[in-house]
Amino acid sequence: MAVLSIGIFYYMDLQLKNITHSYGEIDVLGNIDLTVNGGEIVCIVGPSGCGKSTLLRLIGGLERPVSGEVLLLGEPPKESLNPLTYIFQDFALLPWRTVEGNVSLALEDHSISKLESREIINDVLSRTHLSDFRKALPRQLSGGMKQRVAIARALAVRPAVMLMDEPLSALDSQTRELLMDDLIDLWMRESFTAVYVTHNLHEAVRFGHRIVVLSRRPGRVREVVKIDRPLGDRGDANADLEEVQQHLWSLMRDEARAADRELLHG
Amino acid sequence: MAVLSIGIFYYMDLQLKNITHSYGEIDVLGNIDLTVNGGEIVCIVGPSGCGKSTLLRLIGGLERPVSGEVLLLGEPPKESLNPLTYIFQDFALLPWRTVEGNVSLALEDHSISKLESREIINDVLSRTHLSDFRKALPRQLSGGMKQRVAIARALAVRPAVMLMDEPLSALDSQTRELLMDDLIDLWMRESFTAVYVTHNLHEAVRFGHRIVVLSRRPGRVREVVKIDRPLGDRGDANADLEEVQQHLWSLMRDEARAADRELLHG
Amino acid sequence: AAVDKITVGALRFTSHAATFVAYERGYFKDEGLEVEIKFFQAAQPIAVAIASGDVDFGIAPVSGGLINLADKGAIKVIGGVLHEEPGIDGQMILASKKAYDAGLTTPAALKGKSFGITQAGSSFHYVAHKIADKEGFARSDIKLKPLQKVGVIIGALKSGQIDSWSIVPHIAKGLAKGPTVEMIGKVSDYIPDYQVTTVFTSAKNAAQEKEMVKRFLKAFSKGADDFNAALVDKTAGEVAAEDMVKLIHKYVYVSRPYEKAAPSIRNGSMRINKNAKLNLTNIKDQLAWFQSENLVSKSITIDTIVDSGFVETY
Amino acid sequence: MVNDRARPVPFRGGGFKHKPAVAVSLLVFVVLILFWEVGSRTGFISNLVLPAPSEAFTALLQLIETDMLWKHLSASLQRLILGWTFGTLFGVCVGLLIGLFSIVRAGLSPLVSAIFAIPKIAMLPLFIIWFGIGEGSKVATILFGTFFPTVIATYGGVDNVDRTLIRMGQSFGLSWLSIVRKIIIPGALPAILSGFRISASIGIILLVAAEMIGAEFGIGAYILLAGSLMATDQLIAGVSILSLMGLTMAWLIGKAENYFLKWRM
Amino acid sequence: MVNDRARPVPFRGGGFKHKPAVAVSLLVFVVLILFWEVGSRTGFISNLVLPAPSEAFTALLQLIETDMLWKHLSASLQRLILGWTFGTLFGVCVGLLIGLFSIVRAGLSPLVSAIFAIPKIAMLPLFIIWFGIGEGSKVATILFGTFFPTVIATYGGVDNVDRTLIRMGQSFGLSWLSIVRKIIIPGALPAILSGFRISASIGIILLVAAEMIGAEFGIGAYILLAGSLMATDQLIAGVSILSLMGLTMAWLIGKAENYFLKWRM
Ligand SMILES: Nc1ncnc2c1ncn2[C@@H]1O[C@H](COP(=O)(O)OP(=O)(O)OP(=O)(O)O)[C@@H](O)[C@H]1O
Ligand SMILES: Nc1ncnc2c1ncn2[C@@H]1O[C@H](COP(=O)(O)OP(=O)(O)OP(=O)(O)O)[C@@H](O)[C@H]1O
Ligand SMILES: [Mg+2]
Ligand SMILES: [Mg+2]
Repeated sequence: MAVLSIGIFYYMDLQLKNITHSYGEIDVLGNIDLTVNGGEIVCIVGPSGCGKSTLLRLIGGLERPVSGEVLLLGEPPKESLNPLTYIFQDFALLPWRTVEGNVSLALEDHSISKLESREIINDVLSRTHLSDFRKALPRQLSGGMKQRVAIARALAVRPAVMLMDEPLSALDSQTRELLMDDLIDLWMRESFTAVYVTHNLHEAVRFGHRIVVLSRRPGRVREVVKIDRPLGDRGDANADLEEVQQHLWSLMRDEARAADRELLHG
Repeated sequence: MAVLSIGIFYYMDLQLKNITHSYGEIDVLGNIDLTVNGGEIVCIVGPSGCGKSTLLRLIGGLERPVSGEVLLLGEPPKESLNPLTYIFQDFALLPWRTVEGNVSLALEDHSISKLESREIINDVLSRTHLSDFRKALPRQLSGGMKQRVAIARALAVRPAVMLMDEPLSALDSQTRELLMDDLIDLWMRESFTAVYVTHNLHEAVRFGHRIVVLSRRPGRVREVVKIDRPLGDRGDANADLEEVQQHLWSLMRDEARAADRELLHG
Repeated sequence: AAVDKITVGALRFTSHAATFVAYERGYFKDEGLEVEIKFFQAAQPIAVAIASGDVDFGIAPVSGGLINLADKGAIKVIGGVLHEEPGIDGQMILASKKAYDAGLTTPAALKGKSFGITQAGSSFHYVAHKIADKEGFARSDIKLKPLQKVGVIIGALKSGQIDSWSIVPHIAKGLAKGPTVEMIGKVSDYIPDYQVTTVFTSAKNAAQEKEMVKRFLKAFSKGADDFNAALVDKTAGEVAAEDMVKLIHKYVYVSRPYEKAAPSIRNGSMRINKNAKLNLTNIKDQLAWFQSENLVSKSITIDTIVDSGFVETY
Repeated sequence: MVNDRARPVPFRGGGFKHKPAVAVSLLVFVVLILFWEVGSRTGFISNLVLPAPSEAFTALLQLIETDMLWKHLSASLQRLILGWTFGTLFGVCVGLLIGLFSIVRAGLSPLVSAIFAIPKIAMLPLFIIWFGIGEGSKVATILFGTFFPTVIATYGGVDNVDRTLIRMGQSFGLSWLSIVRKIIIPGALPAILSGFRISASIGIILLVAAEMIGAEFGIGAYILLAGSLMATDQLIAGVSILSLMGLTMAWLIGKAENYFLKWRM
Repeated sequence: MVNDRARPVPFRGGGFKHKPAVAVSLLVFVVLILFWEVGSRTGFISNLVLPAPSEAFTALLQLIETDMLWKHLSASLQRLILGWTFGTLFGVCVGLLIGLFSIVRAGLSPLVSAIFAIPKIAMLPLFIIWFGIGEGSKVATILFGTFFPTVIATYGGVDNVDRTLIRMGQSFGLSWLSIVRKIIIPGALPAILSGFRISASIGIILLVAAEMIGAEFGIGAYILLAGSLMATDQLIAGVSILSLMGLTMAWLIGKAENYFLKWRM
């Protein structure tokens, strides 16, 4: 499975088998089958409320699916502190801890030295341009800064699989671009596995090896689009990427039109 | 001032005079001078943490600037229930009220009949595709749905001036497109005044009569870009809009580069 | 004559029986008094309620609080109620089994021992010091343990946490029957003619409603006579005694069935002073003791406390 | 393919949620009482001060047979309900005022701390003078006792309401009263209800203090009398009635929590 | 141009924040005491039960002159500190357990409601058997009295902690203990501190009940004696010492709140 293996099993694969989920009467996800190979980034797009965040929670083991199972293959690399790491859509920062403290929260349960932990924190804060705000409390941060703290915290634990729920949504395009470059650099170095939920198709085509389009609620896999161009080579204007984006766009529009029709007639 | 007046003073103008703001030692905004004409949409873009949300809070009268003043010209239309209305970046929904209840909160202090209020709620919920979720509590909603509730609530009070803080950031591109069309339709009918904070340059050029680019913190007006093409005529690919977007993009990138350099050397 | 409405404060103890009898048998009515009985859980609040005008008459031991209220011109003692007298079982001195086995077999051995009292200034305190005085050791040689409530003292005595105590006979006998408490003496050996409780009223009543007070005392004494005859002297016969117990059971031990309550009522019957006679000599001694212990002001005289114009004193 | 090394993602969520387990509650009570009964019968628990539950139960039955239970209970419940209702009502009002106005907070909150610490029992003589020896002083004792904890719980709750929600209300031009009614009170409700749990128990405790003054009937009076007669079986019977009252109040408040705080999940 | 019709945007924010105003607090106390003194002197307030503050003050001075104040105060403070510390400590622990485990909640929370409602005073005889008439029973009285409200405040606080933060902690693989220590306890802290305010006052109140049993020294014993002697000046002097203790505790807890809850703004 692990495609990019450098001799040994290193990356972790994820296998979703026929996953169905519902909250009470509301069916949220229906029969999702999906494999995320080690070292691969799978983007998930779909209309608001279709179950993307729910799917991510199921993958991360934060909730149990009503039926089906999520399997994990391969061993996590030893230096990874938290193999399956989450970036939450609503940041989930502790209001009583500073920026620094929120990042260090993720490190404190691991046996790493004070010094090393300080180094990690310095590193991730500077990568997210938060070094000046290490002592600030969440209530003193702007929306984008909160999101960057959440990203910094996730980076700090050197995840083997990243589960990212719209991690760049609150950021201005420039910061987003920078952080996206940063994530791509990181991937080039460490080829982590990732499931990346986004509603930004540009992000999806920049970042995904495969893009999964979910239908509206209950979310089912409508189409999986594979992009062969390597991540490092997806600079500015690329005709093929443009084309994929247009294709995704039309898929989404159809979905939304169907929803609209349903609303009108149903 | 009121450009689009149909005989009488109808729209409200906003005038920001030399506004400076700081939190404790942190200077957030410096010498902002800005006029928002009645019926005009001004978009504000700028790097994360540069003070956009703060500026909006000052305009909405939720905070007082350290120096300078925000003036309001003209009378609000009578049918407007809350002339200056806010859409918050973090949604600010009451967790103990249903979707319906959160919208009705904005209406309850006004002397409108039960029936009328029900009609308004039905209308805004269907415009934001939330009709099925009227009885749901915030904790049962997805991120995008929460944002739509916040939009529905703002629409319900028929604002004369809308202060929107990244109102579409948590939405998938398709829903965003739909709601943007909806807002443009609304503007075509009612020509409200708006200050629209966004980090999506595409949104900015679709939606803004003028686009204010703020420098990084402390935020100052770096440039104001005027777009003459009427809102109704900004369909898909337009070379001039594309060009403006590129220009904005380069402005933002310069700003970010400067910030990066500063970080490296300072 | 117009009917006087008065309120009498009472505790649900056999020692308040005279009030109940006078009420039940219409003696108050005969005197033109329409009585309402208010029940309290302790004697102290009755005194306060008399001071505040909520209650007209009450029965209580002479305590520091009573003396101070009298000193403030609020209340007056007008007669005697319970009284120690030779030949009748009076208050007894008890020791815990533990202390008894360790040699506390007579009150003379109380030196250095602990003694339970409800509060400083209570009758128990007075008794303890009187024992010390008579046995010839310093008052401070008895270690007093203020425990507020009779129930608590009993618990402490039974479990051997205090060495000794003195209490009315029916409780004392009940305790001494058990394996954990021993009787070691009688209070009457140390305080002959001890005036245990008194009847009192507001200073205003004593000064301005003399007639009404006299009528109250008359009815009260009649009730006391019936009580003494039925249960103390037992001269009225078994039927009358039984009736009396039934009458009292309406007010005392109400939550227990009659069969269980009757022995307790009978055992608890102590003589109530005929005609509410008052042992002024002993009251004076008590006042002197309070003053010697700095519990009340030295300037208080017996006249401040007692209005001796209503009953026979000696 | 190393499918044999596939394992399900470890489940990390869940927990920190409550499932009711009435059986366990009952079991605990039954076991405790059984243990106590057996202890008493075997003499392991000295009968000196703590009688066997069966004896207390007999006393309770006696109370029922003599029809006294209802008299005592109704007298006490009346005092409790009056005192607690007004105590918590005023408490919530004053707590809100302290939570909302800096000037009231400065003036009243130290006063509340100062007066709260005054023992009701020490003040009984005063209560007699102020409220007489009738129902007034009894209700007042409970009222005062429940007022202060409610004040503190309420303003603690108000302080903890999310300020961004208040700003939202202001941005929609809600009146001050609306903000208080629709944002602050619901936001402080968890703390207020938690305060009610405390004040309900305190109110029940204070029945005893309240009924020290001129109470003919009432569970507190019954307990006091039993105490002064050293009738421990009756004492325990009375105390267990208070316990049952405490349980009932807690159960009612639990219901209220389920109803008012269902948004919390 | 209708510049004359320009008006500043109405300020709608602000409010619902607290500025300390020590002057007001002092003023309230001074005015109250003055009013009381004048009332007493003019006879408007009956001297029978409520003496003038100046008389109480004289009694207080006497207490200081005779060096008794320190004896009483140190005895009481020792009991209070011991009882309150352990009572709140155990209370927080049990409250956390109830808040964290469904099974413990089912078993203990009804028990807490049942036992909380039992008046300490009624249980004094039992306490004597269990803890003797020395310091043990006094400390135990305060310990029990402060334990229960702390339990309730604590589990109320735990119930109110934002569940998304807990899920976050779980997603980072934090150990159960870490989640409790770093997420649940800080999240419940506002409620716990508010509970401390209540339990501190209750602890002080219970000094009187505690010192009913064989206490030679102590503010409670002093008050009890004054009460039984109807020495109202001493009674008020004693009560005002308790008030001062209440104020001091409230002030200390206020400091703790400022320190621990500064993240709240
Ligand atoms: N209450 C506060 N106390 C202290 N500093 C604050 C406070 N609120 C905001 N700031 C600071 O003010 C600056 C601007 O914040 P603001 O929320 O206005 O940014 P923004 O432009 O909206 O950013 P974003 O696009 O990320 O939402 C930030 O640096 C932030 O740290
Ligand atoms: N705790 C819950 N109880 C009930 N329904 C829920 C709960 N959580 C989510 N839902 C429902 O599940 C559906 C999917 O939610 P989810 O958050 O996964 O959407 P999403 O795809 O992430 O949307 P968005 O892009 O808007 O974030 C929604 O319709 C929502 O109402
Ligand atoms: Mg989502
Ligand atoms: Mg912002």
